[in-house]
Amino acid sequence: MSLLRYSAWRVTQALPVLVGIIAITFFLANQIPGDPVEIMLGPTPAQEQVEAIQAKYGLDRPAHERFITYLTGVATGDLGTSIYYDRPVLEMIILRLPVTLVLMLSAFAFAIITAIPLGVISAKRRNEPADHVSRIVSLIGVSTPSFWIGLVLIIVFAFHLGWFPARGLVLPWADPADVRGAATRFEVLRQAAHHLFLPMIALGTLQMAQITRIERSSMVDSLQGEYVKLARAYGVPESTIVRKHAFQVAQLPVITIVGLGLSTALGGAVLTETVFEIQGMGRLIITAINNQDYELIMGTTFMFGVAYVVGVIITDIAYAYLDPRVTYGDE
Amino acid sequence: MALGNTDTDDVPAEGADGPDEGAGEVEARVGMRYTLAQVKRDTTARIGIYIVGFITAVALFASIDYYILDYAIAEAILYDPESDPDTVRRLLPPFGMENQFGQGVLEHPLGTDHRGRDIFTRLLYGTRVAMTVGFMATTIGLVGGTLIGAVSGYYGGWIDDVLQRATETVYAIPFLVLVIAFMTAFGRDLRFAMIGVGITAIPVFNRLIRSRVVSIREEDYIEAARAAGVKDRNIILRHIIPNSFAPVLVQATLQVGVSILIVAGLSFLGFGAQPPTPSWGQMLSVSRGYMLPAPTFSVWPGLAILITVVGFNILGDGLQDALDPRINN
Amino acid sequence: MTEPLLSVENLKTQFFTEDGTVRAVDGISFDVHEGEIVGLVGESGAGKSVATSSILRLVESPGEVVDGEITFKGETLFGLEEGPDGEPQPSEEMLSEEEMRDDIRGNEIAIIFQDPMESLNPVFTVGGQLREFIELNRDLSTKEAEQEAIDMLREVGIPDPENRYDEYPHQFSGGMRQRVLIAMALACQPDLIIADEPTTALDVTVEGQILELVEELQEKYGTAFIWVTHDMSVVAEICDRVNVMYLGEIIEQADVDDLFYDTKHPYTQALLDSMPRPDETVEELNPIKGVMPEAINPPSGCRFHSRCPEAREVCTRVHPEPRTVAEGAVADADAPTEAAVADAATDDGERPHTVACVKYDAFDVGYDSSEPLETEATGGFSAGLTDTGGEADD
Amino acid sequence: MTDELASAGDVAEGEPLVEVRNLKKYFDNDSGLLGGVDVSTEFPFVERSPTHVQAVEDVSFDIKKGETLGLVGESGCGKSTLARTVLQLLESTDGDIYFKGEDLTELSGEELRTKRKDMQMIFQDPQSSLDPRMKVGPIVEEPMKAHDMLDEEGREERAKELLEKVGLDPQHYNRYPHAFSGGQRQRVNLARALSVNPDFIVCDEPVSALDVSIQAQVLNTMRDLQEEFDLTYLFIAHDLSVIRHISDRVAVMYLGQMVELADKEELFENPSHPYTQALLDAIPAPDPRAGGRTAVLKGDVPSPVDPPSGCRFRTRCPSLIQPEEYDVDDATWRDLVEFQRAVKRRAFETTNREELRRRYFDGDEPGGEAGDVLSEALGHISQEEWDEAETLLTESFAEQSVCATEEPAYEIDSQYGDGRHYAACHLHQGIATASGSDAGVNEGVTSDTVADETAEPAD
Repeated sequence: MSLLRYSAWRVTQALPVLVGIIAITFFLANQIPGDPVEIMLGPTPAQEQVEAIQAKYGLDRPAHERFITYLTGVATGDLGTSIYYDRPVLEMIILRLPVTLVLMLSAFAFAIITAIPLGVISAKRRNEPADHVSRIVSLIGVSTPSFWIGLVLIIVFAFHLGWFPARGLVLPWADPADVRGAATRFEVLRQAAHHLFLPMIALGTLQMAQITRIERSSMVDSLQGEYVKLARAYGVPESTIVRKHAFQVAQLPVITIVGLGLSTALGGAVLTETVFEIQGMGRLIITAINNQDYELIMGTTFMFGVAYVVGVIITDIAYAYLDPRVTYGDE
Repeated sequence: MALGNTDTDDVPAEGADGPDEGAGEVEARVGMRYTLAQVKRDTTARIGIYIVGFITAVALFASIDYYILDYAIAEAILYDPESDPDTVRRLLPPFGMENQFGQGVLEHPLGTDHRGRDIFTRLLYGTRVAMTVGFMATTIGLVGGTLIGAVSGYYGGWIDDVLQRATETVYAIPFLVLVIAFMTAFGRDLRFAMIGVGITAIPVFNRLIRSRVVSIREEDYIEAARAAGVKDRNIILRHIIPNSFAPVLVQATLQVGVSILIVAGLSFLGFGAQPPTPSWGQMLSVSRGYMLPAPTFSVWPGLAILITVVGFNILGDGLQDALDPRINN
Repeated sequence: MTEPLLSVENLKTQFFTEDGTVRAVDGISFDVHEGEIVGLVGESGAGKSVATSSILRLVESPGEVVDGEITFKGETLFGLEEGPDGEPQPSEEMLSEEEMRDDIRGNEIAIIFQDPMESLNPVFTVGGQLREFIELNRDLSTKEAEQEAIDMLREVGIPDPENRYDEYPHQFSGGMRQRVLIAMALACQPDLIIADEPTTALDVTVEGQILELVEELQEKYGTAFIWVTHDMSVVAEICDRVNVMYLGEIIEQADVDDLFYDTKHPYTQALLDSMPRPDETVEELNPIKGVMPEAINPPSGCRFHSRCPEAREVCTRVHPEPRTVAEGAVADADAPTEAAVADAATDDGERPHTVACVKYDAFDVGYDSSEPLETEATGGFSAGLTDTGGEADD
Repeated sequence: MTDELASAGDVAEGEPLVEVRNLKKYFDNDSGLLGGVDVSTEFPFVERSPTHVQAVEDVSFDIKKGETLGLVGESGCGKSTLARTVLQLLESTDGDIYFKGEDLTELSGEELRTKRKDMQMIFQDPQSSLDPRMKVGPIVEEPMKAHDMLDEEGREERAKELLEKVGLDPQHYNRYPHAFSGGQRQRVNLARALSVNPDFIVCDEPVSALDVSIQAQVLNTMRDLQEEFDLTYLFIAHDLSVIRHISDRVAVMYLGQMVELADKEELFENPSHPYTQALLDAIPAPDPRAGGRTAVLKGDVPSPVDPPSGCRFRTRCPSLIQPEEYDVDDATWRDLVEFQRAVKRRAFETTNREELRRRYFDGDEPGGEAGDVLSEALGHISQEEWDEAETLLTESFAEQSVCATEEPAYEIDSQYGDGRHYAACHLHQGIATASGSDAGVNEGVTSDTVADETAEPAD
């Protein structure tokens, strides 16, 4: 199987999961007590008004019919209309999704860039001081709530030291005209990085810690592989062994963990966006829930699911790329 | 540092070669007694036990004080302006407290919150919520995940496929979003938080149990039991479950920590324990409004969460080392 | 006689574990001459593999070479001298770690491991791995090394080597992978190849292919081999000279024909008697009684005495060092004349036949007058089978 | 104890206890909801292409009461699968298995479970065949418990007795398996299998994980027990020495099929299938003065997903039979076959006709029809058209042979003893006493037992 066909095959496999996500959110949204119409029109609306609204959003029809309608809608790219904002859900998401993606990607970049060296050093210098430090860092990393890290960072770096802003985010591709205090593209980028720094660390710490742990144990295993012994027996320098022979094999479990970490990180984004008052997908879904805006709830949850599934497929393909056994295996 | 000696997982079976390598070494150490002895020998695991034991004791104390004594002890020790002076007075004599009205024996060691309540007391009470939710959610995840994983792994085929797609779907929705949606649908109270977090733990245990079952099912001793004519039910009860126990125990320990983190996050967003029930996440949520004037207000509940979760994590790591069949002295 | 290629003197390797010191290799000595195949044979736990990794100084923690001297073509691979504080320290002549890596491992001494499935890195192409080792150990450019790798693959019988060069290990069968490992060893043009149970994991027909190939290539390149195995049949087929190991010691050392036809040590004899044979129907097997004791706590005196059918009281006290009991060609009283005839045919009749067993006159410790011992081996059918590893648990 | 254990079976000594007829076992490569679904580049972009491994293909044989039938073959030849299928631990794809006359393939789950009392199994890996979390006593008692034998005390007593019988100390009843060495664990396995007093035990490579000296101990014990408890063994091994020692009759498997079956002495002294011959030739003997091997089998075993037609061994067979349409001498024919296989394996790189002629045909190309084909193929090769050359040679030579067109199954005369000798090789076409190809019954063969009506292996 070629890599391309393998990828296509993975995408096909993901479809049932997406339908499942819609089913779950549809069911949950349906369960939400309270009448959205009431929220829109106040406690004593006129009967005609209610009926008009219900007809507009299809609320007068039975649940299974609405589910089918919704499903076909999703298939054609229509996620419905937000009751509260009275705007298409998709439009709202397109507005907010990039913010969350920027946050997520930078957090993962931070996590991977710090975790891999930490894990490798830890494995190579097992039971030496460097290893202990790295293990304590990762232990604390997996044990600390991300939002608390955010709060502490804000107190220290924003309030006391004043190095970074405490709230908000600037998108790197924003129009300089819309960004206060920025006249040039470079200024915008600088501000974006400036704003991004604290939330990135708050969100990325957990991932960093998890990846360090798995990188360490995976490297330890790999360094004991028979092929490493063989390389030593053929006089390959220790640095090459670590960098090449042991390293690539050791990345396979790491990739899996990165893929699984996406779900946690997306959830963490909700908290990070709250702490840093960033208007991303996380805030959107909290607002939607508070307003019982169930079209929006379904839409955003679905997008979270899509983001996760896409991420997992990418990691799967990366795995297949690194491990020849996956794609050539069934020949 | 204590982390030092946890790392015995990879001493290779040297000194032996040939087909019968290291007979009697791999899988050599079994049985509850051995496990406990091993855990006790492991410094890291011991620290984990102390932390978890301490937090559990505090949680028990807080529960007794809450349900049976109606806050009496806490208030006797630490003054709380919102408490009812009568209760305090009623309970004072047996405890031999000198103070007559309201004032606790200790000043506020960690200060008071925005409403003048003692932070230390509220932290102590927070353990109750954290531990209850942690244990209950883990139990729900464990039971649900074990059932699904065992059925899935043992029967295989389309049952496996359907169940695995379903749990994958649950996993695909970020934990926090799923629990929030769940609580919005069913009610913003602690019970639903527990159930919600429990549901998110199901895929984790399912994945673990299923892979265990699938690999144990291939072991020769399972086939030997089948060849001997042992009933399926007995094979599951007597061979598969006992042999899956170790990694599940480790995961469950870690999962308590994870659940505590998730519930703290929920409370922070206003979906966890509702006021006035003290919970760490909710304290953090409130503290956001006072970050400038009272930064320490944010620090204490966070540290409480950190220490508790660290406790569970190192206990889990220690157990893993102790139960690892690869350990070979 | 010429200088040996490799000379191992009194090598001791120990593992320092929580339960105590495991003396995996306990004072073994043997030589390997140019172009010969020397067998290192023994059952599991005999210390064969540890001995070979000690030669390349590749013993991993908690193991350590603690004593002995290893010389290879005049260079000291391992040697100790007394330090200023009286403690032994690495001698001056001993090669540094860098020298071992750059000049010895791969270039001069190559190794083939037992498990061809695990020895190749799964994420790199077979050719790439081969090329890397060639580049490292011979002064060839990448291009030349690649050509050499392809030629070598063809040489060891890999069909269609140009295309298979770019394939991954999982696309090769077990036998083919073992061929790749042989190609790897040969391509570096070493003078000595250590083959650690290279055919144990393979099927008989594949084993046959590999043995045939090795014999052919050995003739062509004249490389010396240390062939580690537990299989006496393989020894008989491929080795020139054999060292029999038991519990970390070499208990018998002889030319292959002497070993089989003029067997001296009771253990070697027992091993041969316990084997079923493919070429004749053996009605009754004579197993060696009991199990091998643990290396952590070996029996006193002769380590084999607890299982030896000829053990006497003196065997529990006296620890025999290997001694020459017969020059290669000397026909002993219990050696059939045909052995002597065959010996004459072997090229080197001068190599001594050494044995570590006190029953021979060379030891003169009063074996004959000693009381026969009641051991497991002299007991009944089930005796002794109970007295084993389980003890550690109580 | 011996009385209690005396065989309760209704099959007389020497009668077939187990009769396997045309047994097939296929494995699906893909399973599950989306298994076997593949993405394609054409509409509808998804296709289902299930493949299966033909692990056991049409195997028939008997196992007589009280004997040891050795089953030998290389890894992946299907011997373990066959053993498990005979015991119905794996569901058979097709064929029948009669145990004491009852067809196991038609029994329901519970009926089969009850039947397991009479047929037990011993596994290869002494490490993993005992539950590490169970003590030895309960392990031995488990089968008795499953079949409601005796009461608690009786079971314990019997377990201890059995431990002693297999050469262990009954005091070890309360120990965990890890406290035992490999050989001892294999003895525990024996005790467990014996606990329910079975008639038939399948031994799947029971000694191959053990050291030589321990191997002999276990083999001796197994023999003693067979005598004492009147057991019938199906003994699987890849080691011909062990097979020669323990078996009464020996069956040889190659790529899922049985290629030869005969009495031990007959099989080892008069091997009649080229594969058996190659196998025997390949094993080294513990004797430095033994002659070297004559010819080594080349190439790898083909994939069981798409096995060769006719005789499955034909792609590696040194004695491939010449098709009738060619008329070259035997030596030239062997050269042609050799060359065809060399092309298939791309074993050489030169395209020089002269050199190839020298290397494979002593400088002399054969004439006639075969020569024409060869000439054309050499032409292709000089053009670097490897695939064309391969196809041409394979289609003209290898696939024209009777070995490729017909499945062989013959009975030949035994030269040692008077047992039957089955050899699935077309070389015996002319001299065979009976052709097994019409399956089922054939009575033209003498046998010890007059009542022996069922056939020896046949397809």
